Amino acid sequence: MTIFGIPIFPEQASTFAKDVDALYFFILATCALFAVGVSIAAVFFGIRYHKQHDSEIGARIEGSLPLELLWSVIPTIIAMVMFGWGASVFYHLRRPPAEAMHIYAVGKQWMWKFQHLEGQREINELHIPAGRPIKITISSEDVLHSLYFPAFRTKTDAIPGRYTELWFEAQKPGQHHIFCTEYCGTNHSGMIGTVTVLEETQYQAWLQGGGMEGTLAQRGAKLFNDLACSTCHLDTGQGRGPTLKDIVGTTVALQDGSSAVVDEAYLRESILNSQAKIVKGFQPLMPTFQGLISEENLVALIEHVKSLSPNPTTAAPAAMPTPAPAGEKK
Amino acid sequence: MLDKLKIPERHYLNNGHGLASWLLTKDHKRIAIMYLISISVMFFLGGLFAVGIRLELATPQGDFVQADTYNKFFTMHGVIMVFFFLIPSIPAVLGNFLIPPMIGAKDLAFPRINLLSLYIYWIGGVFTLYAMISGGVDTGWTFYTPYSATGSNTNVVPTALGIFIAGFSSILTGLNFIVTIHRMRAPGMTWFRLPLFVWAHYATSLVQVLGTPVIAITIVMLGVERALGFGIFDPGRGGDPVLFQHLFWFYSHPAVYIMILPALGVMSELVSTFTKKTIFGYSFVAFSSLAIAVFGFIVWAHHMFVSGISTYAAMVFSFLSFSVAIPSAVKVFNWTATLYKGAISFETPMLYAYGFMGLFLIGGLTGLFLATLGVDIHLHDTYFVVAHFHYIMVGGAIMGYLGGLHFWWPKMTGRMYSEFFSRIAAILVFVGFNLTFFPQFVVGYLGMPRRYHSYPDEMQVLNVLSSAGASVLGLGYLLPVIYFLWSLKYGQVAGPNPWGASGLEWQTQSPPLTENFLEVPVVEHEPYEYEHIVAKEKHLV
Amino acid sequence: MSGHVSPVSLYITIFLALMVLTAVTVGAAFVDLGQFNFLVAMIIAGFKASLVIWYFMHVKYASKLTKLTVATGVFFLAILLGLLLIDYASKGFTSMPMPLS
Amino acid sequence: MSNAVAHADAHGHAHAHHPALQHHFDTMGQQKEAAVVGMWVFLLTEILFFGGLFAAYMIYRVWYFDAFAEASRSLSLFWGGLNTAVLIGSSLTMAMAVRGAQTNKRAATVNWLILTMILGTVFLGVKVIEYADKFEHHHVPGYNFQWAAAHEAPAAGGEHAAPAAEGAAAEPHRELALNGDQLQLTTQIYFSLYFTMTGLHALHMIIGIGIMLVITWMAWKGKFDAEYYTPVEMAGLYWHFVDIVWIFLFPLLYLVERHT
Repeated sequence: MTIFGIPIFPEQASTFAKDVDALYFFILATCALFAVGVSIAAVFFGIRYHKQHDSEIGARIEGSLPLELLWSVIPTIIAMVMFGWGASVFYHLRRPPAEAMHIYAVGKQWMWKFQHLEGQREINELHIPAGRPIKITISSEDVLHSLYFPAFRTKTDAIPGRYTELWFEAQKPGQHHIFCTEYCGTNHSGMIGTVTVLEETQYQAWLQGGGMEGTLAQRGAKLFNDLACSTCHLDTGQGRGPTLKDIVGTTVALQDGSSAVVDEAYLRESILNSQAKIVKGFQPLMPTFQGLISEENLVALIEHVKSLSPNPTTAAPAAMPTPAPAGEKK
Repeated sequence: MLDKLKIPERHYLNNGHGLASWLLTKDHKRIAIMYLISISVMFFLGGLFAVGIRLELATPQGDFVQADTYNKFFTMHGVIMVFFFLIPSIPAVLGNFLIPPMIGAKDLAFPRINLLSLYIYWIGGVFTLYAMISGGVDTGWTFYTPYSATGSNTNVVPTALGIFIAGFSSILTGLNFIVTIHRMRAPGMTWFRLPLFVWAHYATSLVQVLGTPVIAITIVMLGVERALGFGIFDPGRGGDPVLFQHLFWFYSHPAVYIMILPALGVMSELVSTFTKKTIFGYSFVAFSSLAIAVFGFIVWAHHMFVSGISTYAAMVFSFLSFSVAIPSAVKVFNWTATLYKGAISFETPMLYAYGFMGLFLIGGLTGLFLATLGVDIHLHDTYFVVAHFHYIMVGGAIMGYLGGLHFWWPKMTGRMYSEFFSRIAAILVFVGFNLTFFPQFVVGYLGMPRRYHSYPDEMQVLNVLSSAGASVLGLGYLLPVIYFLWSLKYGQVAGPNPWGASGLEWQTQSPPLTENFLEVPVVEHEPYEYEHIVAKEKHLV
Repeated sequence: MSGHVSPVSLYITIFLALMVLTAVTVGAAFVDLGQFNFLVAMIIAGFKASLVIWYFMHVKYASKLTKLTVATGVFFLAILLGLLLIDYASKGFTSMPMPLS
Repeated sequence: MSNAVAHADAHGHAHAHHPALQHHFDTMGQQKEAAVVGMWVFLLTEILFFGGLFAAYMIYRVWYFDAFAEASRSLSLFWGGLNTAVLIGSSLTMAMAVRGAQTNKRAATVNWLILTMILGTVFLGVKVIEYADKFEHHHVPGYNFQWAAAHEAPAAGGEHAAPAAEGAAAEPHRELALNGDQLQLTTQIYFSLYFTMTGLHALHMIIGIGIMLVITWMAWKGKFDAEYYTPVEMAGLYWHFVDIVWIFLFPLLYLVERHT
């Protein structure tokens, strides 16, 4: 729902979103009733009993027990109604149906890694079928995170060393936000993504590795961002990974003292098995992408890195204009 | 009637001059003035970080500062505002100054401990400022492990030490008030003749004394884990980060009642004085303060509904959390009932009182959303929560603090401030506050998470509205500094009782003597009786 | 005016009682009571603590307010431990899944 | 805290009241009562301060009972028991010191106070011995903590002559639910709590002995009499509290499971 183009209410994308919103509006209505009632009473008394002359004093009213009981008991009853309704919605939110489709999510400092049972793995991206309940089992590799789908009205913390879970059922196709809502360090606000709800048939097609559009290097650039490589490999080199600007063809010193020429084989190995050759002065933080990206995505990524070195000392001249700087946000 | 009044020759301000007479004073009033200056400095420091936050959030990409600088901004904003402004503000300034004269005592029970509390506050402040200057800390004011123990490489230990030390300042103030209120009331001052300001501070002191030690030990455990490599909360060695949250919130939820209860006490005084009428349901309002203090200790896990506590525990804490809402509602209803058939006048303190009632009402009621389990799953750690607690702390505690300051300024300094500018400031604060924080409710329900320096584009308009409101609010806070300082020199002489108030502190000269009363007062009247006040004024004039 | 002066004999008996109770608690630890070891140890420790509070710290002769203060401390400690247990017990005290299990 | 430091200010008041009566109190009774209540409110905060540690101990003891049992067995029951006796003794001597001040016997007060301080120092000495033993066995978390070594110790136990009383790995154990690697991790939680609890307790002992030094000096200067002995009583209350903390720490840390 939007006013003058400004969204003021989130989409109800999951089945229980409307239950949460109904409860929200009930509480909103009762609170508005109380707030308006008290405000009107206060303003009216303020005007009606305004002090006429200086030494006037108010009437001597000590209090009244029935009135006190009235505005203690009634709020208690309303509070119990709110509690009961809230508890039932919560109970529904926290009990995933047995036949729910299972997805694993792992929070790692500043990216969400989703693992489908069929083997497909995604970073900061989640493709799910509409109309089927989905249970996500969440854990964390380092600090506390919290997987939050505003459009589905549900979130759960990711605790290192323990599994927590949430479930939802998306009603119709669409794209919605994924946020991390438990403060987790420098790039906490970059730990976001989009969940794409697809029709059942589209989802099956996607599972088989759907096609991508645009030139190889441009697709590589998009993948470079989607897979959150940009969060560590900054052009300035200050990131947690080495800069990838103008490195093709050069030799880099490695942690174990040896050195290696940066060519396609080196790039391919560093992506698939990132622990093999660690550049001197960097931590072995990079996740391995083995089985995470298909062959053509791998080639697209390598093309993108090559396009970052417009005049490589050895390899073939790059034809592509350098894409937008790697660090921009989606 | 105030024409030919003069500042009395002898009072606590000119009873001894020079730095030593201030730094080594045992007079609770001078300690209160030093606290006033210290927390005002801390308030504007915290405010600067708030300005940084609002500027950063004016644009979706968040390009005013880098991500980690922004993280340090909101962490320092939180730490300074919570531990160095809100918790000490009303108890240490107004409570310190007014509780002895209100109950007819010469001073607090332990004057030297009162001074020690001030020095401990300063030392804690120095530690936190050192941490701020030498690189800041970026864990958020909640210091959740494992990020604060192993993840962050910023000054966590110095800041934690600063808060640990400042906690003792809060404990000592609470201890002083409890013993004073129990053992040093003037003859005739029974418990049910105590002003409600004193009841509220008694309840606050209970919370300060019972809650603060638990965060002290939590900080010790965090410091020991981070500095010495111990493994109490370390998940790698089987520790439980959720246990840290339990121990942290066991203090930090009652801490929000340390911040709001004194303001509720100030409110009862303002509403009664400016309606010239006794408080409606005195004993209910008094006991509601105690109820808030005690219930505050059994509700803490409503901050942890999504952080891995069991479904059963979430339901128990959600049920208990509603028990705290009832006493707050009772207070608001009793204030409204006090207005009925009163002789209401709208001087500045009353404007702040009206503003407080409106904002505290919204703040309190939005708490119901967060206590309700079904909605809290969606709202936890979003800007809805930020708006809720700012409505309570800024709309409640700061409006109450400013209302109290404007009400007792003539008693503390003997001079009146300019009524015109102070009314403008009150309205500015009210309008600026609502413009700043109401949009945050909406953007919160949209799902904008807390502590984000960049957000999706569609949420920009609401954030820009909020940033605009923040500048109006900032201006509203600057004005009082100006006309208060101006009033010290040029303010009209206030005389003992400019507002015709009924408290015992209004029956001595202003500014009061060092020993508050020439001879120990004997109390015969009920707390809020204005009949004999007016009679005395007629006899005076 | 001065507080209650207890006879030296009272102090000696309390001291001996504490020493005996220490021996008892050590002895009890060597007896396999299963679940109740912890409970027995805490009951003995609690009893020893109340002896010290009641007689050594003169709370027996102190004002009602002092007694109330002692009770408040214990009550709020019970709130902390009790409500904490509500969460951990309802999770069946399952510990963190050990990485190497 | 220093509120137990003597209330008697140097310049005695001229009027008939006892020199130690503060200006803002009406009678000595009111002043002493305020001091007692104030001290107990402070001890309230100490109860909750150590309460936070007990809460953490309670949860982890249930979670990793075997680690706690094994680690607790590695503590020497002899030193623990001796320390408990020493501290209960110092409680007695402290009570006698307060009684001495109440009955206006200056020499007795000073002697009992000195005896209390001696016992307190003995307690700290025993703690130093125990800590040294922990460092020697690498049982200090964060300081190359090795638990597994203690298991192999029976085999290699012969040659390194650990003091006989140190029963780390001698007795036979029952079947454990946690294997060696898990013990290496979870016993670190026990020892983290052990060092935090006993370390804080020892720090409170040191503060207590510091306070008693000041009180002894004041008693020696004859500042106390039957009418005004509040500082001695406050030091007594503080000391008895520190003893009560140890009364709970001893069974919690040393007697987790001694009966296998």
